[in-house]
Amino acid sequence: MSYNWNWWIFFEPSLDGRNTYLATLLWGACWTIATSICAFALAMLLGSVVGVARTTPVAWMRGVGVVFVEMFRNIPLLVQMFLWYFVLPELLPRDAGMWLKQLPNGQFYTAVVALGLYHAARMAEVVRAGLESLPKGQRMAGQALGLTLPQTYRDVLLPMAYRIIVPAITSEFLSCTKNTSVAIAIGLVELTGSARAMQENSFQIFEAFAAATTLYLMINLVIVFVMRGVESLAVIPGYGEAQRKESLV
Amino acid sequence: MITLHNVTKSYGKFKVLSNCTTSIAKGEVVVVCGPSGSGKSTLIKTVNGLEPIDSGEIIVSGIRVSDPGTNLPMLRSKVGMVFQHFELFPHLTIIQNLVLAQVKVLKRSKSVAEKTGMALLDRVGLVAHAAKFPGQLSGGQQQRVAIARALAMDPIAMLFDEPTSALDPEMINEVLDVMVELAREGMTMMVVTHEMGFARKVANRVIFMDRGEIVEDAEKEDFFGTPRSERAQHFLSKILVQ
Amino acid sequence: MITLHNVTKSYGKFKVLSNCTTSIAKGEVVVVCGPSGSGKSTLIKTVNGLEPIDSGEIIVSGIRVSDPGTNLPMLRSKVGMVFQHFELFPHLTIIQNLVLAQVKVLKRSKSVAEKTGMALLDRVGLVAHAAKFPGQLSGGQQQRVAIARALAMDPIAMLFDEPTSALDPEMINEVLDVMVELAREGMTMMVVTHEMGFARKVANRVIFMDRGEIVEDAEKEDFFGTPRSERAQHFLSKILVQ
Amino acid sequence: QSGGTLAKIAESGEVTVGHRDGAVPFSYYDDQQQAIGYAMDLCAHVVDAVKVKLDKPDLKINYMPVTGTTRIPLLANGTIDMECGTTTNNVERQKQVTFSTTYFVAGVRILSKKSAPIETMADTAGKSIVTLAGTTSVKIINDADNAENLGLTIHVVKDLAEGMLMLETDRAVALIFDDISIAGAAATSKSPGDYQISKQGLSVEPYGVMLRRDDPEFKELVNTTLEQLYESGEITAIYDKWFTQPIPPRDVNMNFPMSDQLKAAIANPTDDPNPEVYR
Amino acid sequence: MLSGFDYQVVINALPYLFLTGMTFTLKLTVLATIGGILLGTLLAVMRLSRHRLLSMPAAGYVNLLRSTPLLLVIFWFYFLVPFLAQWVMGSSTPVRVDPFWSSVITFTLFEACYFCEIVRSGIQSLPQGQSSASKALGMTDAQTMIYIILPQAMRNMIPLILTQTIILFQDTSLVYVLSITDFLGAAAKIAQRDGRLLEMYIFAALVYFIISLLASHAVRLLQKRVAIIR
Ligand SMILES: Nc1ncnc2c1ncn2[C@@H]1O[C@H](COP(=O)(O)OP(=O)(O)OP(=O)(O)O)[C@@H](O)[C@H]1O
Ligand SMILES: Nc1ncnc2c1ncn2[C@@H]1O[C@H](COP(=O)(O)OP(=O)(O)OP(=O)(O)O)[C@@H](O)[C@H]1O
Ligand SMILES: [Mg+2]
Ligand SMILES: [Mg+2]
Repeated sequence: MSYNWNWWIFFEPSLDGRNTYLATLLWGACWTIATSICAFALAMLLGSVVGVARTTPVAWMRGVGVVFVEMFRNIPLLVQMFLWYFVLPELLPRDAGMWLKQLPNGQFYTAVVALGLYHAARMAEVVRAGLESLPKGQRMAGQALGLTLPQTYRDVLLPMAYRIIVPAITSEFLSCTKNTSVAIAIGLVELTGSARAMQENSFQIFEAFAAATTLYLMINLVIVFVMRGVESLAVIPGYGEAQRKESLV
Repeated sequence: MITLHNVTKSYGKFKVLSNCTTSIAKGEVVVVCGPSGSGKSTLIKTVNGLEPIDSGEIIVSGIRVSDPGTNLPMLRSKVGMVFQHFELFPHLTIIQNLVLAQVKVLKRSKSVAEKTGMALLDRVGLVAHAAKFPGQLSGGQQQRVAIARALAMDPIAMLFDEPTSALDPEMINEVLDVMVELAREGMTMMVVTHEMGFARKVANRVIFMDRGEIVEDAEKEDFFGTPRSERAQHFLSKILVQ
Repeated sequence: MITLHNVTKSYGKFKVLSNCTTSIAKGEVVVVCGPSGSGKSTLIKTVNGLEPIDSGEIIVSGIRVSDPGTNLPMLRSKVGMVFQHFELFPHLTIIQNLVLAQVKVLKRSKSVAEKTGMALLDRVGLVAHAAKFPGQLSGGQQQRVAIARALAMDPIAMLFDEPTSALDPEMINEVLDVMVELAREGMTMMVVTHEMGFARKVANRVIFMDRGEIVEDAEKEDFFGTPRSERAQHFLSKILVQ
Repeated sequence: QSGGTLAKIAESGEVTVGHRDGAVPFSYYDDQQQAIGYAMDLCAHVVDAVKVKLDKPDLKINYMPVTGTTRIPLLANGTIDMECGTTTNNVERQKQVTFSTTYFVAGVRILSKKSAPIETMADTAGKSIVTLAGTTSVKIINDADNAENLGLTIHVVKDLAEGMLMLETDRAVALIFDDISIAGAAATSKSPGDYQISKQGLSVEPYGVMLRRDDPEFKELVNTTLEQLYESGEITAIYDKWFTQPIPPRDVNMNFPMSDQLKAAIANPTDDPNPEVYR
Repeated sequence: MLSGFDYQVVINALPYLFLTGMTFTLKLTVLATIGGILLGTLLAVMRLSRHRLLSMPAAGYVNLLRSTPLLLVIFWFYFLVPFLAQWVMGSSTPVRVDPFWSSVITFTLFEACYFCEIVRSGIQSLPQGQSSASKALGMTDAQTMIYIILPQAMRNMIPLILTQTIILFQDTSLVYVLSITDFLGAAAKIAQRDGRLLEMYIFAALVYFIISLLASHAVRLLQKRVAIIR
């Protein structure tokens, strides 16, 4: 009843008859990366807009921001995927629904949208926290110089807020990458999905999962490495040091 | 130049300003003092519309600040403001701090703005630091940059909110010196400060606030000579004891 | 009472204290001043072992602080300390702040500790606030509570690290008053402060530090009269100009 | 034999039956969320035999739902002791697990909408089709795709219900899987009349109870039990109960009389994975 | 298709959805939270320890699990736990572990990593001055930890811990991929039996939404109550 290890399995042809198992895993990793990058780009964009909306003095914009955030972070991601994939096309007019369903790579687009919105809600909170962590005087200083509200956000508040939240962006990006795996529930064959498929067909469970875990670790490392670079670009001479000094005293 | 009439403002039930009335003529220097929480910062911020008011009227150089139709950014560009915590933009170099609003608001060309900026940095003695970031300067230097940044907009009046109270004692004077010079040149100034030495030296009038009211509004000589209200007396005795 | 001999301490390559030697007799009040970052806070914290030292010797009431075998908690309970930012325990009420260490360290009964605590609150004029939390008091009140908390341990000496520099100007005096009274009652005190008024009034000696060194260690009259070092002169001129 | 399933059952006092949750009428849930079906009935006989063999009339029986993905790992790691569902006995799987005597012979076929009928694999060229993860159909489809260059988009889903959902919502034009299962899925769907099953079978799929390898003692017991049912003819009654009469929960009738292939397999019980044996 | 929205399907399914599905989900959430906090605190203390022998393995474990998707972790443990149990109990064969307990173990081991980071930063974020002040009064390191640091750290952490619990509540829905009958699993089973996927998915989304929203609202209220007046 003991488990039969077989590490050579990676070089055997997989079910599709064309690629080895290793190649299918790597393809899966590519889908993971593509989904994650697209979804996170969407999340950054929308999240910034919503995060800014939540800090404006305009009441209705704040309201819209709250609704967006609460909506997308209080429903499990998996359920959101189902809603986008199975429910949305049924709610649309018939032709639009059909078009949506027959879109090639529909799972990919669905996963990008679902993940993008889910993480946009969380990015919005991150951006908001970044903006709120700035001294209140910064906004006033910008406005006191005659900058309009949009100018104040663009030239004064956001450049600082983004710098402050770089670490939080990193961890959101990592979490977004991991969450792409939920898309296997709608049939996207990303990394976890291809490991699962390999396991189903080769029955080498632990080899498949070990390989997937290793690939995830590598993707993580790359992201962390790249974001370190971003972080060092974002450093402002004198700024961090002052902070550090303060925390010592 | 600046007129406040019956200005009132509340946060919920709490009245921060009640019926404040005063006016500042061109070239006048007015010092505002009073205990913590008395509404000094709020009052000074209503002047350029950073704090909206509930009722009353504020007129700055003929413009009614509290009117909904007022172009606030335009007004604000004409009134300089200096904050307790400097509020330089930390991601911009010193010269960029001075250039930003000139370009975005006054639509000056970048080269003109930089020239104006350098001239002002020279005036506050900081040309050498133009390429540094705010975090690399001492507090006193940062506050002088903040004053230069406000001056770069060619303001018709300047507002100061406790410009020296976040500074180490050794740096206070380098900032006060710049302000004294500004006053001597005839700038209209409204200054919230506890530095009574400064008030004695350059103020024309002193306004004393307590619990949101203007309790005292007197010529400098009268204020330091025979303050009328008991509260002002009490405050002065506390602050001048040293 | 307190003796420091050749005390030296570094963070990495940076020398925070170098060869500091001084001593404070029973009942003496010593003021420590000097520019920011000169090592004043570090020096005062070495006295009760909050900052370990690299070399040298510190003896407090016969106990060698830097000995590895020293019972530091016991020593510290005998030396009161007051911090710049008060450091009251925010999750405990005022009276609980005063009671905690009495019960846990001195093993007093709760009722005795409360009695002592209330007596001390009375002394600093805050009995009415005993049941409040620190966050509900003003800065000046909090600092008075912090002094009372230190006194509750019946200390043989008191250390103050810029006790008034985080306070609004109006509150500084209410804290200084308590300290002046304490000095008059004969408490041994080591005070880091920029309040030269306080130094003039009650200090016996003034220590001036710069870059980790004790540059000046003089009787009060000598210090304010004819300071010897240039650095001290420069510092005083800046701080006293107003 | 130490380490065998029977020893494990004896030691723990419980036996765990793995089942599917939507494989009508082999093993699926009734109204009360109890696992029922043809395979479940057969396995109940096996469990009874275990009770007798171990002399443990109060043996505790656990039921555990499995999917195409989880059934083999869960059997291997001891979570379940046998799997009773629609698992095809084939050579690849025999490397990891073993199977009892065949109790059903299915064939992979194509379910499609009558409005867009599909008869052969060639009809699916360039379209989206759906099948079930971890099943033999995946390989059959991939082989056909490669051999005939069909350019298929193949969706692989977790279970039959999701597969039906894909077909129902037009995400896929065809659901390709074992004929009896797709018949069950179509019969229990919202509008059974909308669907059709291809005449042509793509393969032969002998079903058996899936068991751990290298445990001849337990396999022997299972086979003996099944063969007794076959010999006594009891199997006919059980078969009819599920395939030719209305079944819970909604009294649908599968109308699926016993095929000649199955009759042959019952007359000559075999656990051979080779499809040719059943043709 | 929406016109055919069938409320009756949902109403008929309510007992099963809540008595079986939601009970499973809530039990799993509560047990995994408790287990996660206990294990997480232990890991946090290990990570803060000065001994590398303690801090390194804890850090390695936390970082490994935090860079792996929960779904993959679920697959891993679902198949691995019986082998682990065999090893722990010294049994000759892999031990059958009930899917519920298997899920509890999986989520405990996974969430512990996140709770570990919450506890760790909760302790680290307190101002240095507080422990200085405590020590200056003569209190020992242990007394400082017990009377000064932990009470404040705990209050700061409670909202984060509860928020993490809400995330955990939502994450439990992922056991769906194993055909386990949690709330989403129950909804999916009914949906497939009755062919009513739209109704069931929308209803499931609504239930998760309402519970999470109410819970996070409650956390915010609680946060105000336990917050230290500053
Ligand atoms: N956004 C706000 N919401 C509620 N109350 C506020 C707000 N801003 C200010 N206040 C209150 O209004 C009062 C006046 O504040 P203000 O800052 O104008 O006082 P101040 O005289 O400048 O005090 P300080 O000397 O401490 O700067 C204070 O009691 C303050 O607590
Ligand atoms: N933990 C530490 N690590 C490294 N450097 C430190 C640390 N603590 C203090 N320093 C440095 O030691 C020097 C002396 O610090 P200290 O706080 O004693 O100065 P100070 O005279 O009290 O200044 P201030 O008036 O600003 O309170 C400073 O330059 C400070 O940056
Ligand atoms: Mg103010
Ligand atoms: Mg200090």
